[in-house]
Amino acid sequence: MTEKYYETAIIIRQEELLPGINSMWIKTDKIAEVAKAGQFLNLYCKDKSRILPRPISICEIDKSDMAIRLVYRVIGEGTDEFSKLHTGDTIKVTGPLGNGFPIKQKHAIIIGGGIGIPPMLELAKTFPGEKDIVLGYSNELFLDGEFEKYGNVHIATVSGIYGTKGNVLDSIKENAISGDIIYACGPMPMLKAIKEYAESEEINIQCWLSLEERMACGIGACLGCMTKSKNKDAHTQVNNKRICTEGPVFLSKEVVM
Amino acid sequence: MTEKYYETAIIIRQEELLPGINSMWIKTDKIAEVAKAGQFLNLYCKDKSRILPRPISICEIDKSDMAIRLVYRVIGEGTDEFSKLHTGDTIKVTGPLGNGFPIKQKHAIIIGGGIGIPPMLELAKTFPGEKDIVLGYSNELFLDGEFEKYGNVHIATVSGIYGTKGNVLDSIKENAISGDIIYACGPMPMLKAIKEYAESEEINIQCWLSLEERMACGIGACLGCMTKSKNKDAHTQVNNKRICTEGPVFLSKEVVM
Amino acid sequence: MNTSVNIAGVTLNNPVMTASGTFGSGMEYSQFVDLSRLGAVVTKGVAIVPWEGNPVPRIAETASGMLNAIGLQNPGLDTFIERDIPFLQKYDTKIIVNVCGHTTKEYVTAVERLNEQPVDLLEINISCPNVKKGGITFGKDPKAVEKITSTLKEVSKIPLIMKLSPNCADISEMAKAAESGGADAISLINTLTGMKIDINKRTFALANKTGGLSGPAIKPVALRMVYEAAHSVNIPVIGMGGISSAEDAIEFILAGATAVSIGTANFMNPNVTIEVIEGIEKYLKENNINDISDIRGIVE
Amino acid sequence: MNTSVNIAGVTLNNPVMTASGTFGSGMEYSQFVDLSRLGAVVTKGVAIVPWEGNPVPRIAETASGMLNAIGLQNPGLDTFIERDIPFLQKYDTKIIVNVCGHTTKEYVTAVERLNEQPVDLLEINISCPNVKKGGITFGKDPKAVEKITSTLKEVSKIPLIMKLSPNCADISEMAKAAESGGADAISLINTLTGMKIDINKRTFALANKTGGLSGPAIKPVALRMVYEAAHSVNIPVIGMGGISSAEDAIEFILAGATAVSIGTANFMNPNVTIEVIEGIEKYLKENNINDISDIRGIVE
Ligand SMILES: Cc1cc2nc3c(=O)[nH]c(=O)nc-3n(C[C@H](O)[C@H](O)[C@H](O)COP(=O)(O)OP(=O)(O)OC[C@H]3O[C@@H](n4cnc5c(N)ncnc54)[C@H](O)[C@@H]3O)c2cc1C
Ligand SMILES: Cc1cc2nc3c(=O)[nH]c(=O)nc-3n(C[C@H](O)[C@H](O)[C@H](O)COP(=O)(O)OP(=O)(O)OC[C@H]3O[C@@H](n4cnc5c(N)ncnc54)[C@H](O)[C@@H]3O)c2cc1C
Ligand SMILES: Cc1cc2nc3c(=O)[nH]c(=O)nc-3n(C[C@H](O)[C@H](O)[C@H](O)COP(=O)(O)O)c2cc1C
Ligand SMILES: Cc1cc2nc3c(=O)[nH]c(=O)nc-3n(C[C@H](O)[C@H](O)[C@H](O)COP(=O)(O)O)c2cc1C
Ligand code: FES
Ligand code: FES
Repeated sequence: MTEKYYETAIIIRQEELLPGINSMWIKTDKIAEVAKAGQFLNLYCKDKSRILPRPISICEIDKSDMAIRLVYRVIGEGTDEFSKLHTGDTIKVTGPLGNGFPIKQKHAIIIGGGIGIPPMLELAKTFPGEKDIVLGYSNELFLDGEFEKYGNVHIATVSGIYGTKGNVLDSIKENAISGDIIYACGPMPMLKAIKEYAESEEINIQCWLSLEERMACGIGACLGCMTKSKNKDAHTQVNNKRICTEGPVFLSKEVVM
Repeated sequence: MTEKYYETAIIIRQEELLPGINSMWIKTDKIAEVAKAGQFLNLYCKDKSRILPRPISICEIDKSDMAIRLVYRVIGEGTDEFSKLHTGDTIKVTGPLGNGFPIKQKHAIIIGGGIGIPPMLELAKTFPGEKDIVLGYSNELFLDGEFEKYGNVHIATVSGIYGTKGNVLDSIKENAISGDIIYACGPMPMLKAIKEYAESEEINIQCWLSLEERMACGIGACLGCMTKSKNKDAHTQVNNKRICTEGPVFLSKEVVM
Repeated sequence: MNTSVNIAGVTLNNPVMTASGTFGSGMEYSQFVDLSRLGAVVTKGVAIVPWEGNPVPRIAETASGMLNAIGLQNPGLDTFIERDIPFLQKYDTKIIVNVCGHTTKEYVTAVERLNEQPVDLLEINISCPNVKKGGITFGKDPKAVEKITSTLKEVSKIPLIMKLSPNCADISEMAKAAESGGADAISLINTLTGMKIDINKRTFALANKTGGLSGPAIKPVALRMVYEAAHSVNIPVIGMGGISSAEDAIEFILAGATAVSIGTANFMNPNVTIEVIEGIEKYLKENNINDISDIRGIVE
Repeated sequence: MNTSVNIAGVTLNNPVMTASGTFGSGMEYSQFVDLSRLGAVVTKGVAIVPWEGNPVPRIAETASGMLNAIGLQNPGLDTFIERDIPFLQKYDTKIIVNVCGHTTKEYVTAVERLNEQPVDLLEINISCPNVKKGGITFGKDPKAVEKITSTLKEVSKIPLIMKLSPNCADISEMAKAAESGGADAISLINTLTGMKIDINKRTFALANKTGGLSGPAIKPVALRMVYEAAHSVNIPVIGMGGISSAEDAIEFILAGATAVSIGTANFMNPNVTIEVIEGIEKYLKENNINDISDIRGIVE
C-alpha cells in the first residue's frame, strides 16, 4: 500500500475547459509527492447533506509544486460545489487512492474516452516508451492539445466534426495503430469493446482498464465498489475485486465486465 | 396580514460589531418597503443539511435603498454560514414576518438585552414620542452609540464595566426612569422580570414584549412556535398564540410566561 | 399532456398536494402560492374539539430533517368548518380534511360531522407519534388499522384515505389491513419517531422528549415503504416523506404513488409546491410522456 | 478523568468503537487512525464461509445519509482468523467480531469456531436488511430474537452483543427479548431499510432495489431507540446510527448508551473516531466530570 493522506488542499486555480468540464489545480501537503498516474483522490463536499467523498482521477502531478490537477465533469451537486471553488479556497481530500497504471517499457496505445481522458494525461506524460494516444469525444474537444507533446494523438468524435467519425476503436482501425500494450479509461461500453479487441485472437495484447463504481470509503473498507473478477480475489476470497484498492486499473483478462 | 415575500436578497455589506456579533445589510426587492420595527425575516441556509429558516429580527430599515439591516449573534452553524457572506453574495429570505411593535404617541421606555438589542434600534429610530432607551449587556457593548441620536441611552452591564452594574431593571431604578409604555426584547429571564415590573401595582404601565421560540414555517402554518396566552386565542381556539404571527410582540398581560 | 389523477372518484388536476400539518388550512401559504394550482390541499389534523397540543419547544432541526411534537394542536371542528372550509372553497383545488381523535368515538363523530361538509376526501390520521392517546395507538397493529377503517367506512359518506405510520415492522401488512377495512386510498408515511438531546443543557430538545422526524432525511425510508405498499394493495397510494423537488416527487410516482404530498419542504421554500408541479410537467414533456399514469409504478 | 467503560466484563479504554462493515477489519483505516486509541474495533460481519454479496451498484448517497446493499460480502472465517485477528492483536484495543449467518446452524458454527480465538466480544448481526436469507429474518420478531440469543449463549464462551434492527414496531420489546435470551449487551441501530430511484434511467439506484440507510440522517431515530432500549433492559447498550461528532456521541451517552459505534462517518472523515474520542474528553473536562459513567443516561 502506498501511504495515504487526509489533507486540506488549497485551490491554486480553476478554469473551465469546456462548458461543464473544469480543470482545477490543488496544492497538497504530501499527496502529490507519492501520487502516480491512474490513481485518484477522494474530494469531500463542504455541504453537509452530501456525506460521501467524490472520487476524481489525477490528471497531472507537479511534484515540484506539490500540486495535483483534477479535470472533472460538472454532473451533479458535488462537482457543482467544486466548480465554485476559487484560488485560495480549501478542499478536504484523501489520496492518493488506488493502484495506478503499471508502467511497462513498451509501445503503448493510450486510450481515453470522454471524461476518461483526464487520467491518461499524466500517463502520457510519464510513460517512458513509444506511445500512440487515441482520444474519443462525443463532439467538442478538450485536453487534446496538451497530449500532443507526449505522442501521436488520434481523435475520434461521434459527430465526426474532428478526426475519425466514430469511436476510439474506429480511430485505431482507421489509423492502423498498433502497439504492445493498451491503457484505457472511459465509459463502460468503450472499455468493454476495448477489452474484446485487445483479447481477440488477432490482436492479443496486454490491456489495462481503469474502472469506475459507486464508492463510499475509497480505501477498501466498505466493500461497496466491486467488479467481478475471473479468479478468486485474495482479499475478498470471492470473485469480486475492490475497484478502489485492487484497482481502479485492472488487467482486462482479470475482470468480468 | 401584511404582504410577505420570498426573495433572493443581496448582501450590501457585512461587518463584525464584536467578536461573534455581526451586522449585515441586505438589499431586498420588496420586503424593505413594507417592513416595520419589531418584525423579522426568515433566512435560509445554503447548506442543504440545514433545512429550517433562521428567524432574525429587523434591526434597521432603509426604505430609500430597499435595504434591511440584521444584527445577529454567531451561535450555531446557520449563523456561522451567514457570517461568511460577502458583498454581492445572495441569500434567500422571507419577510416581513410577525406583527411588529405597535407605535403609540407616548413616553416610551425602550429596553433591549443582549442579542435582543438590535430590534430596538429601528423602533428607537421611528418611535415618534419621547423615549428612554435602556440597554443591557453582559460585558462588551455594541450598537449603543447608534441609539444615542434617538433618545437618552442608559447602559447596564452584568460586569459593571459600563453604566449600571446589574441588569436593565437595575438601570431603570438607578436612573429613576419612568414612562407610559415599555417595549422590550431580550432573554426570557429579563422579559419575565420586566413583565412583573410593568404589571406591578406601583408601576402598572402598558408593556410590549418581543418573544422567541423555535420555529419551522415562520408564517403561522405549523403551530410550532407557541406561547401560552391568558385568554383563548381567536386563531387557535386554545390558550396558545403563534409567536410568528400573533407576535413576536405581545402585550405582557396577554401572555403567560 | 395529462397530469390529472383520480383518487376514489375524485379527480385532482395534478398529483401534488400538501402534507397535513405543514400547510395550515392553506391560508398562510396562500400569500406565496396560488392554491388553485395545487392538486389538493390537505389540512392540519382536526378533532371534534380544540386541542392544546404539547408544551414548547415543539421544533428541532436535525441533519436534513426536523423533529416536531406539535401534539395535534387544532382549533376543533366548529372553527374549522366555519372558517377554514369556506376559505378553501374559494379555490379551484380539492379539499382533503385530515382527521384526528383520541378514541374511536371521537373519530366517528368527526367523520359524521364532516359528512355534511363540502370536502372531497378525508384523511384519517392513525399514525401521529406525538400524542399519548389516540393517533399511533390505532396505527400500530394491522388488526386495529382494519377495525378503525371499517368502523369509519360505515359512517363516512366521503371517501377515506387512511394515513399509515412508518413506525412498524411491515408496512405492507398495514396497507393490506387498511384495504381490507375498506379504505379508498392510503397515504404514507407519517413521521418516524425521533429524539434530540441538547448536550449543554442536558435535556431533550423537545419538551415532549420525542418528536416526529420529517424532511429529506427520511425520503429513502418513505420511498421504500410507498413502493412496498403500492405493491401490496390495489387502492391508490399517496406518497410522502421528504419530497422537496420534482425529482423527488417523480421517484415516488415511479415507485407506484398516485399522488404525492409535500410537507416539511414548505418550510424550506414556500414556493416548493408550485416548483414541483412545474418540474413534473417539464419531466413529462422532456420524456414525451402524455399521461402521468403512464409512469406510475413502472420501476419494479 | 476516567473514560473507560465496561461491557460484559471487558474494559474498553474509552466508549468509542467502530461500526461493523464500515471499517473493514481495521487494516485500511490504520493508515489514518492509530487503532490503539479506539475503545474497540468491530469487524465487518463474517460468516463461516466466504459470501459474494450483492451485485453493484451497492452504494447510493441520500440527503445527509447513504444507502448500502453490500449483502454481507465477507471472506469467511478461515481467512478472517488467519489474517484479520492477528492483525488486530497487534493493537492495544478490544476486538469485537461481528457474526452473520443464513441459518441458526451457521451462526452456531461460527460462534463455536470463534470460541477458540483471542477475541473480546462477539456482536451477532440479526438485523441486516440486505440479505434474503438470515440477517433480519432472525431480528424481526421478539420470539425469534430470544431464541437465537439463547441458542448462541449456550455455545458461546465469549460474551455476546446482540445487534438489533430498527425496522420494527417496538424496539424495547426487541431489547427485552435479547436480554431474556441471555445477551450480555445489545447494540443498535442497524440500518433502516430505504430505497432510491434514478428517474432518468428509471431504475433503482441499487442493484438490490433496497438498501440500508445510515449516516447523520438517521441519528434522531437511532437516539430515540437507544434511549428506549436503555430504559427497558439492564444490560449495556451500545448506541450507533449517524454519529459523526463528539456532540453526537455524547447525546447517545446521555440517553443511556454505555458505548458508541461510528460507522458512516468514517467515510465522511477518516479521522472521525479520534476526533470523537478527543471531543468527549474535552466535554468531560469542561464540565468537570470525572467519570464518563456519571453522565450515562442522565437525560431522562
Ligand atoms: C475511480 C474514479 C475516478 C473518477 N475520476 C473522474 C474524473 O477524473 N473526472 C470526472 O469528471 N469524474 C470522475 N469520476 C466520476 C466522479 O466520481 C463522479 O462524476 C462524481 O462523483 C459525481 O459527483 P456529483 O456529486 O457531481 O454527482 P451526483 O450524481 O450528485 O453524485 C451522487 C453520488 O453518486 C456518486 N457518483 C455519481 N456519479 C458517479 C460515477 N460516475 N462514479 C462514481 N460515483 C459516482 C457520487 O460520488 C455521489 O456519492 C471518477 C469516478 C471514480 C470511481
Ligand atoms: C422572532 C425571532 C427573532 C430573532 N431575532 C434575532 C436577532 O435579531 N439576532 C439574533 O442573533 N438572533 C435572533 N433570533 C435567534 C436566532 O433565530 C437564532 O440564534 C438562530 O436561529 C440560530 O441559528 P444557528 O443555525 O446559528 O444555531 P443552531 O443552534 O445550530 O440552530 C439550530 C436550529 O435551532 C433554531 N434556533 C436556535 N436558537 C434559536 C433561538 N434562540 N430562537 C429560535 N430558534 C433558534 C435555529 O433556527 C435552527 O432551526 C431570533 C429568533 C426569533 C424566534
Ligand atoms: C410540523 C408538522 C406537523 C404535522 N402535523 C400532522 C397532522 O396534523 N396530521 C398528520 O396526519 N400528519 C402530520 N404531519 C406529518 C406530515 O403530514 C407528513 O406525513 C410527514 O411530515 C412526512 O412528510 P414530509 O417529510 O414531506 O414533511 C406533520 C408534520 C410536521 C412536520
Ligand atoms: C457499508 C456498510 C456496511 C455495513 N455492514 C454491516 C455488517 O456487516 N454487519 C452489521 O452488523 N452492520 C453493518 N452495517 C451497519 C452499521 O454497522 C451501523 O449499524 C449502521 O450503519 C448505523 O450506523 P452509522 O449511521 O454510524 O453508519 C453496515 C453499514 C454500512 C454503511
Ligand atoms: S469504496 Fe469502500 S471498498 Fe471500495
Ligand atoms: S413557526 Fe410555524 S406557526 Fe409559527
